[in-house]
Amino acid sequence: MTAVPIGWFLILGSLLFSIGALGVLIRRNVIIIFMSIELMLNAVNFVFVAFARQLHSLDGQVMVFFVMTVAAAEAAVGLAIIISVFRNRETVNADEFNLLRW
Amino acid sequence: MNTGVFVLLATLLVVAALGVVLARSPIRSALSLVVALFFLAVFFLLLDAQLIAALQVIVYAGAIMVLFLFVIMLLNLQEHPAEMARAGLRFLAGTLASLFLLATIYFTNRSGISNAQGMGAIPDGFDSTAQIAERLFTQHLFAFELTSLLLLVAIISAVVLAKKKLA
Amino acid sequence: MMEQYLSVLVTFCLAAGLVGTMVGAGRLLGPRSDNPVKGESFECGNPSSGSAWGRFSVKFYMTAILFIVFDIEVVFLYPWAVIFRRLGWFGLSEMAVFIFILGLGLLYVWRKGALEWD
Amino acid sequence: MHEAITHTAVAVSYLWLIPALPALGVLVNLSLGALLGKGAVGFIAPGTVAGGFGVALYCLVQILQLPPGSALEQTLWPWISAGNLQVDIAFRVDALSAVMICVVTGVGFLIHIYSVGYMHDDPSYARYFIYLNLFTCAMLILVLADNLPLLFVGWEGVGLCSYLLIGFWFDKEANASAGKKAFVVNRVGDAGFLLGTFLLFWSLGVGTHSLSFQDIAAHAKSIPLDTVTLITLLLFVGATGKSAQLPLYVWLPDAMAGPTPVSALIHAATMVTAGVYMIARLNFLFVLAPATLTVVATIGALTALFAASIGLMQNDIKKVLAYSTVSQLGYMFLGVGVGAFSAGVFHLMTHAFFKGLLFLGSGSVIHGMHGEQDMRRMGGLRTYMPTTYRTFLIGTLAIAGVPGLAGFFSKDLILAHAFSSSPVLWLVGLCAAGMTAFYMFRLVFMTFWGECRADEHTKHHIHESPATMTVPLVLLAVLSIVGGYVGLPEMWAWGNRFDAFLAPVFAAAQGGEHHMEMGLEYALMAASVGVAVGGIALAYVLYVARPELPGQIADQAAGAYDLISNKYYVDELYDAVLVQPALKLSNLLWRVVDVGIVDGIVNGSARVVGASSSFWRRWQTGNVEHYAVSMLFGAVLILVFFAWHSS
Amino acid sequence: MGLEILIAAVKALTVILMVLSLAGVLGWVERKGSALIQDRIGANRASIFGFAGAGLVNTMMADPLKFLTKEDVIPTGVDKLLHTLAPCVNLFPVIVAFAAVPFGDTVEIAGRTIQLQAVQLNVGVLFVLAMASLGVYGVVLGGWASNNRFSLLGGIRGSAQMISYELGMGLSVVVVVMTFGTLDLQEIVRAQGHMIGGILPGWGVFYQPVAFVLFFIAGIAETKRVPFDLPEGESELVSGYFTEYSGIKYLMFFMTDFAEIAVISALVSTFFFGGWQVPFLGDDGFHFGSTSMALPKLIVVLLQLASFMVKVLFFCWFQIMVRWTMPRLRYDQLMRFGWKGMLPVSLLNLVVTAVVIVAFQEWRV
Repeated sequence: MTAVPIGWFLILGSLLFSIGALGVLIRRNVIIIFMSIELMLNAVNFVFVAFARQLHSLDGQVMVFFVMTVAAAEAAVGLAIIISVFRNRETVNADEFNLLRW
Repeated sequence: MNTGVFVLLATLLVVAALGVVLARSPIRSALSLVVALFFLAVFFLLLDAQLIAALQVIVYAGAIMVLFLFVIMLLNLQEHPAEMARAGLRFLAGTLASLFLLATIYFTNRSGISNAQGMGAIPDGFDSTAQIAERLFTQHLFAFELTSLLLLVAIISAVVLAKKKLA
Repeated sequence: MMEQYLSVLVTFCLAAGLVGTMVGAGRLLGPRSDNPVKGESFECGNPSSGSAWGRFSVKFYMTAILFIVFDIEVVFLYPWAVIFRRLGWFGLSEMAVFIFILGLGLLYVWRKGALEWD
Repeated sequence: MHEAITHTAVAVSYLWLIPALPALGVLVNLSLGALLGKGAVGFIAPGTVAGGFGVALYCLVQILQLPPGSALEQTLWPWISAGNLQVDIAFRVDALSAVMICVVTGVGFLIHIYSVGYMHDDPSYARYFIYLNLFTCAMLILVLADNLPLLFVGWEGVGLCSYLLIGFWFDKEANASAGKKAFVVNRVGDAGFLLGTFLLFWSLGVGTHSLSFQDIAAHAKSIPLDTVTLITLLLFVGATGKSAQLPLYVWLPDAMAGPTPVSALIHAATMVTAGVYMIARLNFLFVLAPATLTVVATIGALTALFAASIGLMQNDIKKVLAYSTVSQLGYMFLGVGVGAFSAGVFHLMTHAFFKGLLFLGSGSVIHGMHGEQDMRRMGGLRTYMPTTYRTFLIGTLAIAGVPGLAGFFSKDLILAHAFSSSPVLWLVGLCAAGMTAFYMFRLVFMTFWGECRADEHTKHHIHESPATMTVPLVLLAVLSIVGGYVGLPEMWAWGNRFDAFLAPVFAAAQGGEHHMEMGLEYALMAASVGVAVGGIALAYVLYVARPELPGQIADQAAGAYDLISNKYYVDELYDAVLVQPALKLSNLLWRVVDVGIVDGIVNGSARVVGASSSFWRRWQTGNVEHYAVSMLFGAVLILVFFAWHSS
Repeated sequence: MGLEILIAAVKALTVILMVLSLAGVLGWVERKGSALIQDRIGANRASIFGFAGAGLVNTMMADPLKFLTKEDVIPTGVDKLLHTLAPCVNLFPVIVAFAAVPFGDTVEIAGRTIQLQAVQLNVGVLFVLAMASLGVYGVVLGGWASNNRFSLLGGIRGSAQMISYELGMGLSVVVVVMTFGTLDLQEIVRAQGHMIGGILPGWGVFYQPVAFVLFFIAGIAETKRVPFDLPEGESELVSGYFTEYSGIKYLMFFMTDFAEIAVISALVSTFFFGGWQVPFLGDDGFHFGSTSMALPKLIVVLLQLASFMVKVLFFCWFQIMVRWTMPRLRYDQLMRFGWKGMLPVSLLNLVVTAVVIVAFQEWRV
C-alpha cells in the first residue's frame, strides 16, 4: 500500500465517519444508532492507524487497543440499557425515549 | 495495482457502511457492519498493522457484533415500517453530514498531506507485536490498568441492568 | 513483506470463490419445484403455529457480555505473552493486577448467579 | 561548667514498630472487631501495647549501653516539602523519649489490662479499645517525633482521642458536652502552639529547615530575645491547654465523664503531661527566654495551689483526683519553670505511677459501688475491698509526700530547686503540698474508713474487683514505692541516677544549676515532711476523730466555703465573659449575614436561574436525535469557522 | 509479481483441496469408524466391485454430486439472502484458518524460498483465532434464517457455546504463545524441533500438558460434536441450525463440520505435537545422539509432510472416537463446565505458567 498517500485514507476515514453520523441521525432504532456509533469509532481507529503508519509511531496502534476496549464496554453497558428500556416500554425507537427532559 | 486495490476495497467498505445505515432490517444492518469491519481489518493488514487487523476481527466481528446480533434476536427485532426519521430531519442530517465531509476534505487538502508521495516503507518495528506490546505495557501502563477497571464496571453494570427477569 | 498480504488476499479470494461456486452450482444444477407444504418449517409433521422468532432467555445475552469482557482480556494477553519474559516481574505484576480486577468481575458474576443455567 | 556532650545518633530500623503496633491493633479491631468477639479484642489491644512496651524497653537498654547523649534515629520518608520547609516523618529516641515511651507503653499496658476487666460489660467494648489503641499510637508519635510538626500530629491525635473517650458514652448529654468542652478549650491552646511553631519557623531565617529539634537547637541562638520569648510564650499557651494549667484547666475536671481507666491513662498519666514533655523537649529554647520560664514557674505554682484548694472541698471521688492532677501538673511546670527539667520529668514519671494507681483504685471503688462516685455515700470500704484499699493507701502516701515513697523524692526535688530560685514559689508549693496531703487523706478516710453510708441494696453488692483489675493495681503500687529510688537526693546512696541519665538532653539548661548545702536541703526536706504530716493529721482529726467539725467550720466561714466549693466560679466567669458574648455575636451573624445576605444571594441567583431555565428547557426535547443533530451542527460550525478563519 | 501470485494461488489451492479431501475422507471414516466401534458393518453398499475400501471414492465423489443435483428448498417467509449466506460464512473461515497452518518447512525451488504455508503472517495465531471467532456467524445466521424455532434455538445455543469455549481456547493458546514467545505459527513449529534431554521431542504437550487438554476440549466444543453437540442435538432439535437446509447448502454445513475437525487436529499438532517436525530429523537427516543418517532434502521434506498428515489424521480419528464413545452433556452442564471449569482452570494455568517462567528466568534456577 505504499503508493497511496495518507490523504486518501483520511478522506475514506471521514467518509466512514460521516456515514456513521448520518446513521445516528436518520435511524430511529436505537440498536442501529448504536451500530452507527461503532462505525464512527472504527473510522477513528482507521485514521489512528493511518497516521501511525505515516508518522512512524506505535502509539496510534496502542490507542486502537483502548478504543476497542471502550467500544466493548460501551456495547455491553449500552445494550444492557436498551434491554432494560425495552422491558419497560416495549420499543427500541429512539424518538419514543423522551422521558429524559423536564 | 496499489491504487486499484485501495479503490476496490474502499468501494466495498463504503457500500458495507452504507448498508449499515440504510438496511431496513436490523439484522442486515448488523451483518453489513460485520462486513465493513472485516474490510477495515483488511485495510489494517495492508497498512502493515497485522496485530490490529487480527484484533479487529477478534474483538469487533467475533465479540461485539455477536452481542449485537444476540440483542437483536433476543428482542426479536424485525423490520419496522417507520424505521427512518422524518423527511425534514433526514434532509437536515444529510446536509450536515455532507458539510462535515466537505470540511474535512477541505482541511485534508489544505494541510498538504494528501499530496505526499504515499507512505513509503514500513517504519521499523511497525508490524512487530513485541514492540507494540512493549509500548502498551510500559508507556501506557496506567491506561492499561484503568482498562481493567472499565471492564469491571461494564460487567457489573451489565449484570445489574440485565439481571431482572425478561418479561 | 508484500508476499504475506498477497498470500492472505489470494487465499481469501480463492476460498470465497469456492463457496460461491458451490452455492452457484447448486442453484444451477438443482431442480426447482415450489410447493407451499415444502416451504413450511419442519416441526416433525405438525403444522407450525406462530412465529419462529420468539424471544430468548437473557442468559444468552449475559454470556455474550461476559465473553466480550474476557475476550478483551485475552486480547491484551497476546501481546503481553510475547514480551512478558523481557518485562520480568514488572510485567507479571501488572498483568496480575489486570487479571485480578477482571477476576473480581468474574467472581461478582458468579456470586450473582448469572452463570447459572437452570 | 558543663562538659561538652557528644550528640551522636545511631540509625536503627525498628522505631516505627512502637507506634505501628497499637496502630495495627486499631486496624484489626476496627475491621474485625465485631467478628472476633470480646475475648479476641481484649487480647489484641493490650497485646499490641505490650509489644510496643517490649520494643520501648529494648530502646531503653540500647540507650543505656550507648555513651551518654546518644540517640536512636529512624527517618521513614519525606513528609512536607514546601519551599525551604522540608519535614520528614522521622523518629528519635534519646534519654527523655526513652523514659516517656516506657512510661506510656508500660502504664498504658497496665491500664489496658485493667480495662479488660473494667469495661467487660460495656456493649461498645471494641470501640473502646480502638480509641484506646489509637490514643496510645498518637501519644507515642508525640513522644517519638523528631520534629515539631510531627509532634503536633501526635499532639492533635491525643486531643482527638481524648475527645472521643471523654464522650465515650455519648448518649448522655453531659458526657458529650464534656468532650466538646475539652476539645474547644484545647483548640485555644493549640492555636497558641501553632502560632508559636509558625513564628519559630519564620524566625529561623534563611536556608532550608526541617524543624527537627536538632535543627531548632542549632539555630535557636540566632533568634532575637523578644522573639524567643514570644515563641516560647505561645508554645506555653499550647502547654497550658493540653496540661490543664491556669487559665485553661477547666476542661480536665469535666473530662472525668469518661470511663475511669481513660481518666487514669489520658487525664492523669500520659496525655496531660504532654505540655511538660514539650517544654522539656524544647528546653534549649526555653532557657533562652528567662521571662517565659518565670511565667511558667509562676503559673505552675499558682495552679498547684489553686487546684489543691478546690480539691479540699470536692465530694466526687474522681473530681478530687482530677483537681489533684491539675495541682500536680502545676508542680511539674514549677519544676521546669525554675530550670529543673529533669526534676519536672522525674515528677512526671512518678506521678504517672501513683496517679494512675489512684485513678484505677477509684475506678475499682466505683466498680464495686456500681457507679457511685459520691464519697458521702461511701465509707468503710477497706473491709469489703482490701486489695484496693491497701494499694490506694500506698498511692495516697506517695502523693502526700511521705518519705520513702516515690512522690516524696520527686516533689522534694522540685521544691528544693524552687527554693533556690525563689523562696516565694517554694512557699506556695509547700502550701499546696500540705493541702494535697489533707485532701488525699480526707478522701481515704471518707471512702475506706468509718461506717458504710451506702444504701442497703448497694452495700449488699459491694465486692472486690476481679484479678484483671487488681493485678495492675498491685504492680502500680510497687512502682509507686520503688519508682522514686532512681532519683534519690544527691547526698544519699547512689544519688540521682535519673538526673544523670537525662542530663545530656538538658545540657543547655545545665548552666544555671548549683548544689545547695546539705543542711539547707535537710531543712527543706523536714519542712515538707512536716507539712505532709500536718495535713494528714488534720484530715484524721476532721474526718475520723471528730466528724462533726467540718460542718461547723463550713458554717462559720460560709463565704470562703461557697467560693471554694463552687470552684471559684471560674466556669461561670468564662460563661459570662466568653461564651455568652460569642453566642450573641454568632446569633447576630446568623440572622443578618447568613440568612439575610448569603442566603439572599444564593436564593436570588437560584430564582434567576429557575426563571431563565423555564425558557431554555424548551430546547431540551428529550429526543436523542435532536441532541445528535445539534452536536453535529456544532461540530460543523466549528470546522467552518476554522476554515473561514484560517484561510 | 505475477509469479508470486501464482505461487500463492498454488499453495492456497493445495490447502483448500487438502481440506476438502480431508472432509470427504472423514465422512467415510466416521461411518466406518462408528460401525467399527459399534461392532457392525456400516455403509455396506458403498463398495465398488466388492471392494469396501472404494467406498471412500463414494463419499468423496458421488455424495457431492448427489447433493449438487438436489433441490435447494428455501422455507417461506425467510430472508433468502441470509439463508444462502449462512453456509458460506460457515465454511469460509474454516478453510481460511486451515490455510494459516504450516504443513512443512521452507523449500527451495528454482532459487526461490517457498514457505509451505498458504497464509504467512507473523500474527498467525491471532489470524486463526480471528477466523475461528467468525465461525459463530454461520451458526447464528443459519438458525435465524430458517424460520424454524428448533433451528433458531440451535443457532443461539451453538453460538453461546462457541463463544464460551472460545475463551478457554484463547487462554490456552496464550499459554502456548508464552511458552514459545511468538505469534508466528511457523516459528512455533520450529521452536519444537529440539529434543528434551536427547530423548523426548521438544513438543508443546510436554511443556504444557494442561493447555493441551484444555485446548482439545475447547476444540471439540467448537466443532459442536459429542459430547458438546447440543446445538444440533438430534433427539430434541432435529438437526439444529441446519434443519431447514437441503442440497448443496446442507453439504456445506456438513463439510464445515469435518473441516473443523481437520482444523482442530492441525492446530493441536502445530501447538502441541511439533507440527511437521519429525523427532530426531534435522535439515539433513536423522541425528540420534552421536550417530546420524544423512538424507536428501527431498526425502526430508516429504517425511515432514507425512509427519504432519499422520498427526492430523490421528487427531481426526481421535475426535471421531470421542464422538462415538462419549455420552453428551446437558446444556446447563455444558455452560457450567465452560465458565466455571475451563475458564478458571485456564486462567490458573496461565498464572502458574507465567510465574514459573519468570521465576526461572529471573532467578536462573
